[in-house]
Amino acid sequence: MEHPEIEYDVINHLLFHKSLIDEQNNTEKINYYENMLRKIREGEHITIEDPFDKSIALAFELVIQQHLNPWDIDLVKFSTMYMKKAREEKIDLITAGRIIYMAWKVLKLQSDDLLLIMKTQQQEEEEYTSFNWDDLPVSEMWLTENDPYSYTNLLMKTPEPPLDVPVRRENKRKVTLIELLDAFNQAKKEAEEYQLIEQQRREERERLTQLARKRMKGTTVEDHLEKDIATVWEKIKKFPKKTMSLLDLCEKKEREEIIKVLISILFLAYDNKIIVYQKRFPYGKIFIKNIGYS
Amino acid sequence: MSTKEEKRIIESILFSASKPVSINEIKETTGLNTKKIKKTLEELIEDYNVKRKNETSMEIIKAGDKYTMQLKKQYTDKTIMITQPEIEKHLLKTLTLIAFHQPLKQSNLRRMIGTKAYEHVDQLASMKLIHTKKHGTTEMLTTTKLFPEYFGIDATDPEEIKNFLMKKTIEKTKQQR
Amino acid sequence: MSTKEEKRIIESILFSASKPVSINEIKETTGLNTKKIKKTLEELIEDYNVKRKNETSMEIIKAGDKYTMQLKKQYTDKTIMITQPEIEKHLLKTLTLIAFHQPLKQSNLRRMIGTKAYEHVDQLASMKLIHTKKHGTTEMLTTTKLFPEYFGIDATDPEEIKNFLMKKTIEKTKQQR
Repeated sequence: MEHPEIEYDVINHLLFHKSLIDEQNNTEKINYYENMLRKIREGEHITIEDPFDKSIALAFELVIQQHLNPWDIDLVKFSTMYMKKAREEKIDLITAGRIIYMAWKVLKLQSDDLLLIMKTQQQEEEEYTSFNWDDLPVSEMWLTENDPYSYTNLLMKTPEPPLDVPVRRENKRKVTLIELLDAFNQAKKEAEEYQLIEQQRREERERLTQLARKRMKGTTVEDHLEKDIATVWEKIKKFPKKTMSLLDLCEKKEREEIIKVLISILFLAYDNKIIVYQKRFPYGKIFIKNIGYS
Repeated sequence: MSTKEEKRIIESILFSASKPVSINEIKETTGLNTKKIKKTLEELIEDYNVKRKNETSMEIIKAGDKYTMQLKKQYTDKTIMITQPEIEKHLLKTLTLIAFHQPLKQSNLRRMIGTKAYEHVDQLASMKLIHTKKHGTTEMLTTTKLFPEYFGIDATDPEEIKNFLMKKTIEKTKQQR
Repeated sequence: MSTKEEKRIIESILFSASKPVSINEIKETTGLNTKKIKKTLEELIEDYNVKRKNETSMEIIKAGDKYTMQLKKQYTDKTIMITQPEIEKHLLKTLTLIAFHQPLKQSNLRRMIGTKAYEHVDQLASMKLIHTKKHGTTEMLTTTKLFPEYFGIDATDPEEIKNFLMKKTIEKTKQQR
């Protein structure tokens, strides 16, 4: 409550779950818990009557009060604290146990291996040996199907990715004559097709630019644009490399500046001074190649 | 043609292909029928991975729908100086996330790993390991057929891939302890 | 006698290097001493080429000062179509256009195939298959001496190469009918 950053984390955590779940039903539940979290912030958790919900509220409260990172909860520590708090708040222990079970399902992979570690650690803490993991109900509850989250969490914490790149032989042979001729045939065909498409594109570009220039004629926009284009062209010419990215040409990395530079480079590309290309549409970086660079 | 000779021919194909090969590719090259090829591949797998297990550093495995000869895991680190560089660890993790959650929205991947998601998606798509498909304002990400082939995973459908990754991750976690 | 593990490590290097490796390279990767490496290589040669002669399609041979694992001659023809060619298909297409139209301005190549022309020219030049020479604001592209050598074309001057490509293509088209 007093720690806004952690609260934000908890909300984020819930939103993350929401984004992974497509079923209407589960989203509704998460919305409900989100709402509950807001109520806890406003000190309203006392009004929750359903023991199950109250138990959940308690879990949230604990995370917030103890400054736990919801992305990285030490489950043994958490369950110890939680069971203690549940006793204090007089929440029925079966419900509380279900919550812990659920949390365990959510946060860790359901592997015998991990369960074993939990058990051993649990036994070391004598105080809570009475709490038996095997007695927990294996009923279907919200988020129990949410192993994707626990997997993501585990993977992010594992330094080594699970995929190994195998070593295979890098065998290469020379190109056969038939392949060479095939390639020649195809290249001729493709080049002809490409030229046809380019021609159509050029005509369409020409038409659009004429139209745009006509519209801007005599306006202040035109003056600015000419000036901007000149400035950007100077920058490209002075750039120490033949190829640069759009951002290399922007002084400030602000939206307005980027748009200004982008429009200028589009005109320069139209004038055949540079080539503009993007590695992947629509989020890939935009690159500029100075044709006359030597 | 004797069975021994067929075995040698299929072995030589696996050795020289540099990438996993399909039964159809073997068929086209050798003219043998599918049944015979399958039988011979099984025998080769048995030879390399069981009978001669301790007398070779190579293994023959099923990768996706294809077959390949590759180094056994325990020898890959030892030859690393001689062979090509690996894919960056972070990129492998991102790929794992996509493979595990597939179909995964790019916007969700962004929530998981931040803005580097875009760059990673670009790289993985250009390596042909993932597909991207427009989905409203975001992209839907899935792994390609190349994915299991590339990593030598004997699984083709998303559910099997998921299980494989789950198992592998747990193994790796164990190793670190 | 070298240990089993040493043998497997050196075998794995020969397998994955895909090209002849020197004793020094093996030394750098494994940390084993020269004598041990030589001994192990001899044993591996004995294993592959004598003891297990009929049970493998591979052989280990000494090539100059280096060692390599390769297919036995009788199996190489059978695997030719499955092995990857050194030059990628799309790069090969660009190369044939240059060979046919040479001397070809880079700006014209760009008109034929789009912006990928620049990347391809860079790659082909680094493979020493084409020359680039400044010509005003663009580059002039020609094939190198390596080009006919690489493809086993009995022609050296551009006109001959052009004719060769033309003639062969026509022949092939006829065959397909």
